[in-house]
Amino acid sequence: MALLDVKDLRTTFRTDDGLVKAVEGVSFSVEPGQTLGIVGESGSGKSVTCLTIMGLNDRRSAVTTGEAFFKGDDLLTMPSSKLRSIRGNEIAMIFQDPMTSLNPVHTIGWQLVEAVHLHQDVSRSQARASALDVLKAVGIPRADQRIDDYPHQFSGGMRQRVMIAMALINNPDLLLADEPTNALDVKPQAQILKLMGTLQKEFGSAIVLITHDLGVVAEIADDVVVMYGAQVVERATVNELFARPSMPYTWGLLGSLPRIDHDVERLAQIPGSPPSLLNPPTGCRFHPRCKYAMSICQSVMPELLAAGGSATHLSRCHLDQATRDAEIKKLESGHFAEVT
Amino acid sequence: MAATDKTADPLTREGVSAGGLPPTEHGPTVTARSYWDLVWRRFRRDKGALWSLLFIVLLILVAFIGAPVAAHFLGHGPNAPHFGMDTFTPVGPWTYVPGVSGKDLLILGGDDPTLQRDEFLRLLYGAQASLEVAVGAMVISMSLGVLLGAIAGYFGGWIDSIISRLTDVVMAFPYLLFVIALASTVGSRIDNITFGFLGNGVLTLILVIGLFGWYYPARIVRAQVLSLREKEFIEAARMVGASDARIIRSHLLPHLVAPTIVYGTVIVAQYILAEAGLSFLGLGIKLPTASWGNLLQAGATYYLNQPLLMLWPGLAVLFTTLAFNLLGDGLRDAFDPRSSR
Amino acid sequence: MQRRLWLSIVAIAAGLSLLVAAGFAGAAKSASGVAGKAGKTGGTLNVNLSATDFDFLDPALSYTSWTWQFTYLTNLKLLNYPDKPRPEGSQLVAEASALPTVSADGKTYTFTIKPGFKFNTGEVVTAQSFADAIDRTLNPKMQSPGAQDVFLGAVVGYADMVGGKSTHLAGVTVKGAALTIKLATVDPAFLSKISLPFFAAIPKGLPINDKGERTPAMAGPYYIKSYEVGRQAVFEKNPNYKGGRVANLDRIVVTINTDLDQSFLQVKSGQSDYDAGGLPPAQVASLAPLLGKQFFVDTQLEVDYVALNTSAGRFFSDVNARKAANNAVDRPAMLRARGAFAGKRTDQQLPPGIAGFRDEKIYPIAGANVEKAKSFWNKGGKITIYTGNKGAALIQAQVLQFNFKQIGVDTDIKQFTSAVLYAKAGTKGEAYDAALVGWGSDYPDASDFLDVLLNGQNIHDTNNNNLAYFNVPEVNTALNKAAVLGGDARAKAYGNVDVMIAAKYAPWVAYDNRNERSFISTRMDPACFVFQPIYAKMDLAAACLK
Amino acid sequence: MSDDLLVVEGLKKHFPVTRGIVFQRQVAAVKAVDGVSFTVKRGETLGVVGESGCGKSTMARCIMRLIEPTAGRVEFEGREITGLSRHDLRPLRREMMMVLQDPYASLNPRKRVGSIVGEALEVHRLGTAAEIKKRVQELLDIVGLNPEHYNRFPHEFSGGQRQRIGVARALAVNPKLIVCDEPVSALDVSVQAQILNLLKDLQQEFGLTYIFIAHDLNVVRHISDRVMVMYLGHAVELAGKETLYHHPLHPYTGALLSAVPVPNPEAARSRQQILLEGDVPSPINPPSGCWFHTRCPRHHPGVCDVLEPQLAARAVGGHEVACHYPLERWPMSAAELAGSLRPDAA
Amino acid sequence: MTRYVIRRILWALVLFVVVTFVSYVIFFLIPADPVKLFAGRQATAEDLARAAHYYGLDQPFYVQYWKFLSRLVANGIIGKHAMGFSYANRQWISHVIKDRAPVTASLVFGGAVFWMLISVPIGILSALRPRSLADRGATIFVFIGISAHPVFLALIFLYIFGYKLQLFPIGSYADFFNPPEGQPGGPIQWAWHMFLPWCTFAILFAALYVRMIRASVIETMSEDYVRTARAKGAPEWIVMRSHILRNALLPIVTMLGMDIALGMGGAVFTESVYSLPGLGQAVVQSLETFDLPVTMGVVVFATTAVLIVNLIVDILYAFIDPRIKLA
Repeated sequence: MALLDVKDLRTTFRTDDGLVKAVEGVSFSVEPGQTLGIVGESGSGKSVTCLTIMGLNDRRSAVTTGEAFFKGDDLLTMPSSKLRSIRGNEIAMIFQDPMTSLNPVHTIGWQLVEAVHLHQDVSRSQARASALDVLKAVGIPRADQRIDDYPHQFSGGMRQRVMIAMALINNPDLLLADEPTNALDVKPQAQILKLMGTLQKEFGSAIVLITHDLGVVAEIADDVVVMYGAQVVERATVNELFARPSMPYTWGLLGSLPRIDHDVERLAQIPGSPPSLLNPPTGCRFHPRCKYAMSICQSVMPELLAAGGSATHLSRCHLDQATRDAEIKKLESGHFAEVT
Repeated sequence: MAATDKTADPLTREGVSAGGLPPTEHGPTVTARSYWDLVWRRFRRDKGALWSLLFIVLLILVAFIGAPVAAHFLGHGPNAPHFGMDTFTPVGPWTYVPGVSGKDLLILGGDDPTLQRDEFLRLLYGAQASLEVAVGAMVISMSLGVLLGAIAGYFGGWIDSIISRLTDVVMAFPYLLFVIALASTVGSRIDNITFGFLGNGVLTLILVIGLFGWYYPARIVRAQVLSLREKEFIEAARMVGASDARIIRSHLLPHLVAPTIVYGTVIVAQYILAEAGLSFLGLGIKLPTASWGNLLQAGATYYLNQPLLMLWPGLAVLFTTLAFNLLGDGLRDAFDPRSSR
Repeated sequence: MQRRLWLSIVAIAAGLSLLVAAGFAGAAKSASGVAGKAGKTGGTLNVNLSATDFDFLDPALSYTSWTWQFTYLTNLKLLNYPDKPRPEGSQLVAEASALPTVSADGKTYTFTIKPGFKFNTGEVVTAQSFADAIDRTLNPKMQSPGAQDVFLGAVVGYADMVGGKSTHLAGVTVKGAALTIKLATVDPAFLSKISLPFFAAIPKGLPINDKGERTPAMAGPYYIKSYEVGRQAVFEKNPNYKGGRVANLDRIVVTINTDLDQSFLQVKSGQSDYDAGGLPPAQVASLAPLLGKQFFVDTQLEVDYVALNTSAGRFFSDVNARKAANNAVDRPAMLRARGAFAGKRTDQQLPPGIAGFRDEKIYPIAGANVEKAKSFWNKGGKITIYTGNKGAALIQAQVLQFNFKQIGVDTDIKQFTSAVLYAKAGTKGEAYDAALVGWGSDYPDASDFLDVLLNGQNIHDTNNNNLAYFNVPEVNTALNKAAVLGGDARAKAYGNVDVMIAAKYAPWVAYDNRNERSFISTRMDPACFVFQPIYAKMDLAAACLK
Repeated sequence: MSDDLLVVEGLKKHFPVTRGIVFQRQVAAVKAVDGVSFTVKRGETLGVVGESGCGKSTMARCIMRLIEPTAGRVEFEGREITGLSRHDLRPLRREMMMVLQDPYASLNPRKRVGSIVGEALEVHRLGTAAEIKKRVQELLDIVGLNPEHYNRFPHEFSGGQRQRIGVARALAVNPKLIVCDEPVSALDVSVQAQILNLLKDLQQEFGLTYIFIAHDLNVVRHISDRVMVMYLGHAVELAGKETLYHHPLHPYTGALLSAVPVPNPEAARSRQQILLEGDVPSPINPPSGCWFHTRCPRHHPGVCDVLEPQLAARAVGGHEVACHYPLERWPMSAAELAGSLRPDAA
Repeated sequence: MTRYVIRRILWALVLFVVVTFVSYVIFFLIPADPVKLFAGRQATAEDLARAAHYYGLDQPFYVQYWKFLSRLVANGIIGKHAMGFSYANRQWISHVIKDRAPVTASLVFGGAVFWMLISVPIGILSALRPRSLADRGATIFVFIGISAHPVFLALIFLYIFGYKLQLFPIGSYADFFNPPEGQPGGPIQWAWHMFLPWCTFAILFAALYVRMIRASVIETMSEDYVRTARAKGAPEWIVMRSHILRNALLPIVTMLGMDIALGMGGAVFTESVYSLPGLGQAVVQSLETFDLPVTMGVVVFATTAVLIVNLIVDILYAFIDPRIKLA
């Protein structure tokens, strides 16, 4: 049984300008101990998906439907007290910006101990001891001294380590990481990713990693979900995705990345800008920017269907298989960039 | 106050959050909605602010046009006494009293047992003095504040140090002492300077309140300019070779318009209260000119036997201040949609 | 606040208005046993003192009318005004001393101190007690207003004393029970002056310093039990007092700095018995039905006037303009601004109670006479009026503005706080044409009105009391002549000058003599109500409960 | 005409740290840029990489004279510009332009696109209003925007479009040098490629010279001809991009390269990283000797913490590096990596 | 920290000297003469000159100011003779302050407690339910509160609750400690007498504070660390208590310090309408009678109090907000 099974998740926000459908029919599942990467540009709905699962959207403006089973219980319908006992305990979350995600007026020790006390009935000193352990585990130097420091006394990378420590302190089964490295420089980013990988092995947690960086996905994910315009447009194992990406948006994403490992004269570029969720395009969400767009694309929304003969590889595109294969071939030959 | 402190630049942030309007890369040419269009659209949504604006416009009309018209129809002026009433209480509302030519109607009664002037007319004319003081002082403190704040914020260094320290001193200063001193020295010399349209003592109050009220706008503008100065578009302007003067004129000042208008409105409200307070202490508008403050003072004398007399000017002050505050609030929201509400 | 300030302005502005009646040196009468009406004795009177505080309870320093109402209870003087209404109440009688003997040249006064007077501490009052009081008041270390030249300036050795060259006034000698005072020049008003509270008996060794004593031992019918500045003072009967003055109440508790309106309501409901701070002007009219029962109206020796600046070059340097003003001003309206029962209209400088006053009906006091005024002045013009910034002064300034407008004269009103008003108007050359002011004398003599306020020879550069800057040789001469006269001749001479000034020169628009309006609770016995005309207040020594 | 468009020598920028009650006095300095020298040739792109806070943006602003350098000289077309007065600098402002990082903050929200792009033309009085309008429309067309949109406000555009406006602004007066300060780091991946392509196209079309600042090594590699690596206000390595990316000499460059995420699962997972200890030291109080020695895996006590290394050519092709013990080979062997802990840390 | 405090104190001293000096100059600009208060109103020129000389009032203002400062320093600012004595009743200013400061302090601090009691719950409630009925009610309260003149409010309160309903005294003060014999006093009387003044004084500030607290809480609620706390599984009340309020009320603390200081100025009106014998009343009366030492005494006291309160707030703030470094 999957650890987390999300089915047809939909989240709509009421705003002054109208309804924003931030997540539309997203489904995926995460197996224990596995890492799922969710990739997409800003505004593609990846963060909202995560917050929806955690029940952290603003209740006044967000409407959610669908199901999100965690160990068989639907997180979306369970009473809030039960959800609270899962949050931070069985499911933990790491946020994008370590600068603002820690409470500036409490010491990190206080915040870690609070996390322990919320879910475990242990003494102060025990809680503090486990806080210290986990700080050491995430590689905070001189953890025994720094535990009484305030967040502003840490650098960005160190703060993100603290965030990870806080997420891991109750030994969660699932870790939702929302762009954990986005606000960091290259070096600390790599360190955090490595740390997450190491800790996953150590603690055995499953990870849902949200990112816009395909490099990060390639680095640590087992499965990948690509989101575009609030929808899942492609879902595959990491190897399948990078070896046989099967729809134009993914091609565009891969092609538009300048890469350290090979030279291209011109990058592939996806014309235009991501769609507005307030007033999304009809048919396929990607069609206004897609150079393969056909007339059907403008009117009919493609289904998320198996692609390339693999049951684990799904994509949302009207393109015929032949065209896809041709494109993938170009990609393999390293000339992918030039063609688009 | 806190809410007013952080008026950042609304549109840059708005652009981030809403992702702008739908992409218009190759759409047909449409007339762009300017900043002021957007402000006006948002402002229109705030009914309270709209009504307040209407109220203020009406008040100005009533004070400066309605008052003389009313005086004309009633046949007596706001300072015309009605002697010969054998009473030691101001007459009540809707009383006919002997006037120069026949009976005069006092719609809200008399203001004082001896003079029995028309409280209604004095209330209308009082609006003139109160608005003149409030608006005049606002103009002075805003201009000083914006100028000093902008200079301090833009140039920084020792100029900033001096202006900031000056601000500290003004803030720590016993304001009332200054008012009393000015009122009794310079005041008597300039009380009667009216430029042909101001009331007696209005100029003194404008100067006194205005010259001591600039520190707050100065602090706000300085903070604003400090943050603007760090904005990349200022750097971009410098990059293309724009001079300081050009940067201040075409990049800084337009951004200060919104906060200036908002604080200006709120400050008008505060200064209406200040006029009332100073006149209440006998330091404000000089007689016979009516102002809400001295009407309140006079009314307070009779609060046991003619309580209505303190109610009228009190309510006038309340409603006007309320209108300016609501307008300011509406404008703040219109300029900066992120602020509360 | 506004009412409180109004009150303090009246107090300070009208100066320290101890108003004085006809009583005057020559008129002192011998009357050994002085007693007021005998009422029920005993009990505690609760008095409020709204909107102000005593200045000092030390006799050497106190110089306000509301404090003198209370120090009248505690002071023992050589001669004193009895606890009686007019006319007896305004005539000096012997108190601690028998009536003095005066030398033929009128320069030496000998007082003989009666035995039996004691301070509340038990200390015996002697001639030295009075000599000490004079020395203490005049000592520069005391900085007392009682040291003003106008009071004891005529006594031998005054200059050395105030100049700090001696600590004892040379003209004062004590021999046994005899106290002799030698004057350098004749001063017919000397007995009034020596009867000022500044020269009341003080105990031996009372410290001399300019801060004064808070609760000095006193030899009058009452003494100061306690005084907490700004809060409360308690006066109790002096157990050692064996003199002839009445002292019905056991105790008088004064609550200080109360609110005028609240205090009024308290007296109405009997929570308090009397407000020595006055009445809210707006409320006085409602007391008319209680007149004679709880509410009493008595004339003060005071004059309110509009000083017309006669300085050369000013608008009112023209006597016709001044006469026009006197005809144009609506005196009833001026008076009405002070509330009901506020005073009596007048057109002359001297108040009716002063010896020598005679009512000549020179100008219309029943209202403005615009036609007559215009017959004096129809050239229009523009004047500047100085007035206070609180209370009645504001209304009156506008009445004046209206009245002057009726004869075609435009008016600028300038309002000042009281200290500034008197300082500015008192500076020679200040650019104003009229000032709304008032005056009550320190001692009951016409000279304390006419010489102080209208003798052109007293004009200085600053701090003038002659706010009309009235300086006419004819008047100055007449005043100087009257000043050295005594008795009826003096009264007559001053009376004549008064009428001459008003009729011929009209330097003021005098418009009223104020009333003291007293409101007492139902606990108090109205039969005991005595208006002491010199102190111009209810006599608390004579007051009694029902 | 010399081949070098821009020569920078010993550029320093120290920001004073002040303290004081009424008036401020300096107590320390943030050594944001501390002696950087390099040249930029006509038509080439010099990439500058480094972590945030390494001084790369400050350096760019010093070159542009947007802030006054503390020391050092900058020569543009053989003419020293560091000492020029504001007046003398004005004509030079037409030759050097900048594309700024944040497309949201760098456009004045109260101004229409036309006046933003045309501001340089206006400032330098290049043409009448009509001519400026025409030029602006032309520029908008060049950067791929609808010329009719000159009348719109920045908030009506998406991030990528705004950055195009920023590019158009920089192009307006036909500059020779464009300094791009992280022009794509705030953009989405798909849009980032658009801007990078645009910049490349423009360079070809107009023969532009770029200084391209970024923290993303992939992007820098894509666009640059030569690359300079900065650390704590110093240039630690400067080389042609192939050389630098294939044979880094400085351990810091090596560490950066080893950390770059690669969108290739196999490569990414097999890659071996050089981990650095601790955080970047404070520029107020930088380490003695080599600025990197506190974190360097090859730190030799007694040398690195004493001697300040100079940026000097170490290999063929003008490959400059400031290191006492440069890397011998790349990628490093597993053994080297295993022993990569500092000798003194063991 | 010490360094910071010293720096602040030094600056406070500079400010102090500047403010008192300017006050002195201004006072001397007023065309009135205090000598008459000593010499008496009938004083001759010689009488006046003697008094002026005795008190040094014939010296130029800068000499007098220098003496004022020296005396202040020599006696210590709280010494009995430090600020001289009143010209009007020759009370030592230290006594005047001692008598009157408790009244103003009762008003200001009591008022501050009052307005916090009103504004914190209302502010939080309306932040929790923006645009709800309660929030709109609070908004109306806020706007009326900041728009009503304290004098007007005070008069209305007095008329309704004091005069018509007779629930509260119409304006007098009762001592908290040691009332004079026979006078009302003690905590209950004190609170009863101060109730209306507190209400009046508090309403203006309460209105502002409701607004600030609401804005601050709303802003804090959208902070990332609040989301972090929720993600940790913290129940709402803990989120509210240790994460939202703890942070949202931080800026309020600095405001509170500044406003208490400001309030001393605003107390003038409240004190005048309710006849409270406080410092505001003293300064207004002293200006009426040209009683310079009282004016200066109050100025000195108020300036000192303001500077001290601000210093304390700044230091306190550094303790409760770890981000602030006092360097």
